[in-house]
Amino acid sequence: MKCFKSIITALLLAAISAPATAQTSKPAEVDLGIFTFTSGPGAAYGVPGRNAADVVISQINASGGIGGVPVKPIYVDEGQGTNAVVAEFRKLASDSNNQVMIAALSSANCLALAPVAEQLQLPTFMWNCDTHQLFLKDKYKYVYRTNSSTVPEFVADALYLLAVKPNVKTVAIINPDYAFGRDAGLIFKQTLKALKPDVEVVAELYPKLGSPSFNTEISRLVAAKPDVIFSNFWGADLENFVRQAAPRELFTSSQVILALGESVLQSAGTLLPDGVIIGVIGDGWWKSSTAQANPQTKAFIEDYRKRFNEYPVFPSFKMANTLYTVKAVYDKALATNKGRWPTRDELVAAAKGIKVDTLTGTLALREDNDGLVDQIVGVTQKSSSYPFPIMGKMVRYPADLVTPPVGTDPIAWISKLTPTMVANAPKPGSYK
Amino acid sequence: MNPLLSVRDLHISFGGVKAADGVDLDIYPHELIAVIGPNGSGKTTFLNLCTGYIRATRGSVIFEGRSITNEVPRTITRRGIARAFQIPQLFTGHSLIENVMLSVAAQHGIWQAFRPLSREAYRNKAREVLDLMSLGDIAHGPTVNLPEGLRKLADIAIALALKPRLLLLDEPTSGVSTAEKFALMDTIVGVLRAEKVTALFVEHDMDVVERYADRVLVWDAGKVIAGGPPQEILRSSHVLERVIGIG
Amino acid sequence: MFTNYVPVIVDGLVDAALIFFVAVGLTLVFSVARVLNVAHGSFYALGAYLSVVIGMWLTGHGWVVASLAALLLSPILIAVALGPLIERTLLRWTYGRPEALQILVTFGLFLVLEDMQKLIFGVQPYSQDTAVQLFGISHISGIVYLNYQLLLIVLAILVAIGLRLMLKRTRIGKLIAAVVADQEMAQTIGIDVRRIFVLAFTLGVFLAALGGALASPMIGVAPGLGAEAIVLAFAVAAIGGLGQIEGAALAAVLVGLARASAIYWAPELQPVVPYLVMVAVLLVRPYGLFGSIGLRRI
Amino acid sequence: MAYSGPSVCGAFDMVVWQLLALAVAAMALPVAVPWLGFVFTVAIGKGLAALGVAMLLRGGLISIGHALYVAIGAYATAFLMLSIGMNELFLLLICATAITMAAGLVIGAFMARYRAIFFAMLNLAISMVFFTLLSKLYHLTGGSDGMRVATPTVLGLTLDRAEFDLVLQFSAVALMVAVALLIDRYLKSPLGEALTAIHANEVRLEYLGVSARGVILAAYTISAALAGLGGAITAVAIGHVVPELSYWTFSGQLVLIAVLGGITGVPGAFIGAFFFELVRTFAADFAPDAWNAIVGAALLIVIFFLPQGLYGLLQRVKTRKARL
Repeated sequence: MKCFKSIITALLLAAISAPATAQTSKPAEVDLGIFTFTSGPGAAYGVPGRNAADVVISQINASGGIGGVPVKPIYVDEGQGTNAVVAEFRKLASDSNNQVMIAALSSANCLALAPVAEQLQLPTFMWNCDTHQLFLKDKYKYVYRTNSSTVPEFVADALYLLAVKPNVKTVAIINPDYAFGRDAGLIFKQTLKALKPDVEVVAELYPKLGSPSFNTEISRLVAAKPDVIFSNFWGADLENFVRQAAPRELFTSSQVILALGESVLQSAGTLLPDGVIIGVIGDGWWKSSTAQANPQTKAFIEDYRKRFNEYPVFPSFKMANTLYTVKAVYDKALATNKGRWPTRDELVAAAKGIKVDTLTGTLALREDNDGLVDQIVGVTQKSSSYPFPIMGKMVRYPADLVTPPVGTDPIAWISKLTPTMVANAPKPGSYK
Repeated sequence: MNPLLSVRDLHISFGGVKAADGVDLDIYPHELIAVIGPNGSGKTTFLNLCTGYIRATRGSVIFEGRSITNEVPRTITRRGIARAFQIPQLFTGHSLIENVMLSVAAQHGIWQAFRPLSREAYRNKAREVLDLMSLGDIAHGPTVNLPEGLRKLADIAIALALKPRLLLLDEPTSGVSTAEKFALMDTIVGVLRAEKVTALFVEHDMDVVERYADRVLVWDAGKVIAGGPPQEILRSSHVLERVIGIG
Repeated sequence: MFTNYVPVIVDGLVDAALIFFVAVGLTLVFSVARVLNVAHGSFYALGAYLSVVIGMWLTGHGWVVASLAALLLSPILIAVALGPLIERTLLRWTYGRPEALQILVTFGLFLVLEDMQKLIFGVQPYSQDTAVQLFGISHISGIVYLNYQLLLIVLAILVAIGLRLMLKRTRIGKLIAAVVADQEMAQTIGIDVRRIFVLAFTLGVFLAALGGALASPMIGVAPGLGAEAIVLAFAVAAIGGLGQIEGAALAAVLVGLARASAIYWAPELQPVVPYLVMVAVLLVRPYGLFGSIGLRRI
Repeated sequence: MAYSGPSVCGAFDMVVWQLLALAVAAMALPVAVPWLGFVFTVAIGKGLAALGVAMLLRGGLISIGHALYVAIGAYATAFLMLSIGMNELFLLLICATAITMAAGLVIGAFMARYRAIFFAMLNLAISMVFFTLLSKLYHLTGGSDGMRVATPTVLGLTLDRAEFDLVLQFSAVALMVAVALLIDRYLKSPLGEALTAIHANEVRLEYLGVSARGVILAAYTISAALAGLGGAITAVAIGHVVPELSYWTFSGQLVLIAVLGGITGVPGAFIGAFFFELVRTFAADFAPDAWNAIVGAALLIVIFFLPQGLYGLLQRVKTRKARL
């Protein structure tokens, strides 16, 4: 058996004659594998993500790149399906200039890529992968999430709902049919159960991601006559849902929560009445006072607007903030190395526990590699200065209020929440 | 001597047309029977019924004392009845000898997944049959663009390779030039006699019938209206006018 | 337990109407050319895309009501542009060849058309719901429905009747029927079968595109529309019996109602319902509700 | 395209050489370009499934639902690891294949009643039912996020990933050769030739006393097993299984690969798979939005100009050489 193993190692050395990982001399360019949807229903977020990356990278390169080295993005379309995505990931991993990956919009893809990244010992930053299952069972050294998880995102929505509508009785849920939607359904229900035990869920629908029509589901929801309808639809699904539900008076017959609603304000927001609860699952709201106070952010928004003639949506910020985090990680590693170019291992070491000022607030990477981000929630509000509604009556929930502490089981943590939490949380309108 | 095949009161009709309207007949071992009758009188339908390609609404078919009424073609073939077709039914993807080898293999276990079809034993058996039918020299060629006469022979060769005890031939000489006809029939009948195969063949050409048949059965409107030795049947004015249309 | 059946039936019929347009086109083409066109769904998608684009252009220029015309104009454009072209080049080549080959050729066409859409229209979803707004809403048993949805039901019925009359009454319809019945016979009595094929295929393309166009005001038009539409159309066509127009209509209603009921009472089952119906039907009637197959002459 | 082809297509040993050539390529190239190793492993997985599809095509049966068995094989692997903690590579491959084979036998018993388009559509329907179940039974299958497949041990050894990938790559290559040779023998046996005969003339076959259904059921079960094995390899190679494995477009891809490669000889399926995976990999770099169009066009070109597929092209070159 011993010899069997040594044979394998021999073959291995033969096979991987030029080990990609041992790159320490300063490269000609910093290649960044960036995984995002440029096709399929996910493209509705993937493309704003890629656009943001283009803007940020040109900004970074304009100011001397990373450690004086220009950054070159290599985009991979997640729309090819998980198998192809994994193949592409392995392929990019063998490029010695590519020391860091920015991976996976869809939770299916990041759940698949995380172990691969670990096996290939390739620092990987999950830029828009919310599922709390990412770090639930497995511990990773090389995988970080530069983003909040489903738990804080939807606990925040429940908090906001109970703040504006304390006597809610019946709730209906319509979410996309995969981890993101299912988790959100569970988390939202559990949180309400903990914060207001007498709430009853009258309908739960999980239509397939990317369904072109929700008309029958809409009839079903209206027929159920719930006080509140919660949905974490996103991308094309969200836009379709809004366009199909608005004329059928769903948004006036029930209090609707669109957890990712900000991303349709510019495209379909005019269909929404005032007072629909919307979120950005994070702090990526371009008009927030924090964002507007930061000149770098204003520059980003301006470039973005010039190039794509729309304002950045929150997925754009998730990408932008991730890129600035990666830059910060490189800078930190370079500093500790006194300028010597860092190895992949030195990069993950640098990422551990780093706290970065992002375009829209701060991002901290905890010891469990998960990201800490504040949660902004608000309601739709007609605006005199824009042709589309904006967010009003906002709250910025601090990350540590809504995020389960390191090492706790999220669902268990939720069930321990008490109604007093609502009273102690910041109030709607407390954030501009 | 008891009959090899005996058919009683066989009925079927397609949309009102009675294709078999109480057919009764017996075939005795080593006979060579010709079936004649006007188009649409139910000759081919009778073969389809005997071989289970279609199901009779009434009646019975007994082969070697056991009923094969409304069995499927597969079962009936296994019982020892082979059939050749008016439109030759060949495996166009295979060479001629492979066609016959499949037929040979069909008897000794098609269910072999790892020994090749084209093994010596099968090859020889197939070879024999093809030589008998004097198809030896085109054995390895494709079956697709053979002339009709050879296709007919090939079709019959496949049937014979099953070593049947009763062979049903559907218009063996149709589509074959008058010149070839007798050569074709000589070959077929030669083999039938040599192999001691009882046979029934549907035929339009009265010369062929007169020359080869031991007995003639006359079909009309799904019934056997007359039967007997060729000489007397083909002389009966009644038959002549009903079948051949001479007043 | 939810016990108000009216909305279930309304939603079911709306669904059925949309399915019908695609399925009937598929089944019509099959009945004439004996080809199962995998790319049929792409015509549905193209119809949706084109009508949305034209509609947006018209509304952009202030011709709001005119944008309704886009719903009819775009299917005609697509049918005229693609129907004859594809029939004469790709499809004609597959006639009389093995089904496997026909399916493959049309599958290749499907792949090409899918990406053509991406290249032309991009990957972002389009929406253009002027029609919906124009027709307003009505309340049925306490639920708001778009009059446009109800209009779809009417349109589907009209198209079904129209097709029936066309095939039974008009000369061209009789010719098509003759080809469907027996191609060789039709040829021998001097019918220009090739022309009939072009006509039938173009009509099929038109119906698919019409389905897409009519659906477009109520849906988000995005990549992947065709792939979804075609499998559903397959199921419906198979349930009804390939080549059977009445069959397609009945099957569409069956599937529509089944899917609606699923959403009301067993949401988790909704996506699998059409295929369950199909398997169930084909178990009992191997060639579909109205389908049958003749013995081969030997 | 001649489904039966010249049914003594190339002498047995010629097929052996072709396969060995493929095997060498699949092992040598990755030495130069490491990431190709993974691409080839996945390609062999697809190749096995495509071989199953190609077999059926020889019988004139087109299945646009064979991804079903790839998915069964893949998910079987995932479940075997998760639920009963089976963790030995070769054991996993064997069991997953056996399970898929059983599924193929049961479903095949029903499928064998149908031909032509109805066969195609029923396969489609059943695969779509399975696809929906995989996506819907979220708490069992992880829904559309799929399931994790950990790195199994090899002959009791726990290898680190790089080592495992290499072992898997070599095992896959060995499996490819072994399985292909078995299938080659089968296709040339009475049972295999009867399958081709069904496509040419089923009625005649019945008139030889052979049960066409039986022949088809056998072929269907074998092809399911092949797809299952392919699925299992894909699952351990990628380390993750998703419902898309059973979506109809993937079934279409398998048929496409089979025809691209050519169905007149067993190496065809693998040639097709390697070709397809390489095209896909490069297309993903140079024309990410158009790779479907590229493979689609490639398919049409092959159908129109190389009716025997790439393998047929290979044969033709050979024979031409022979003539000179």
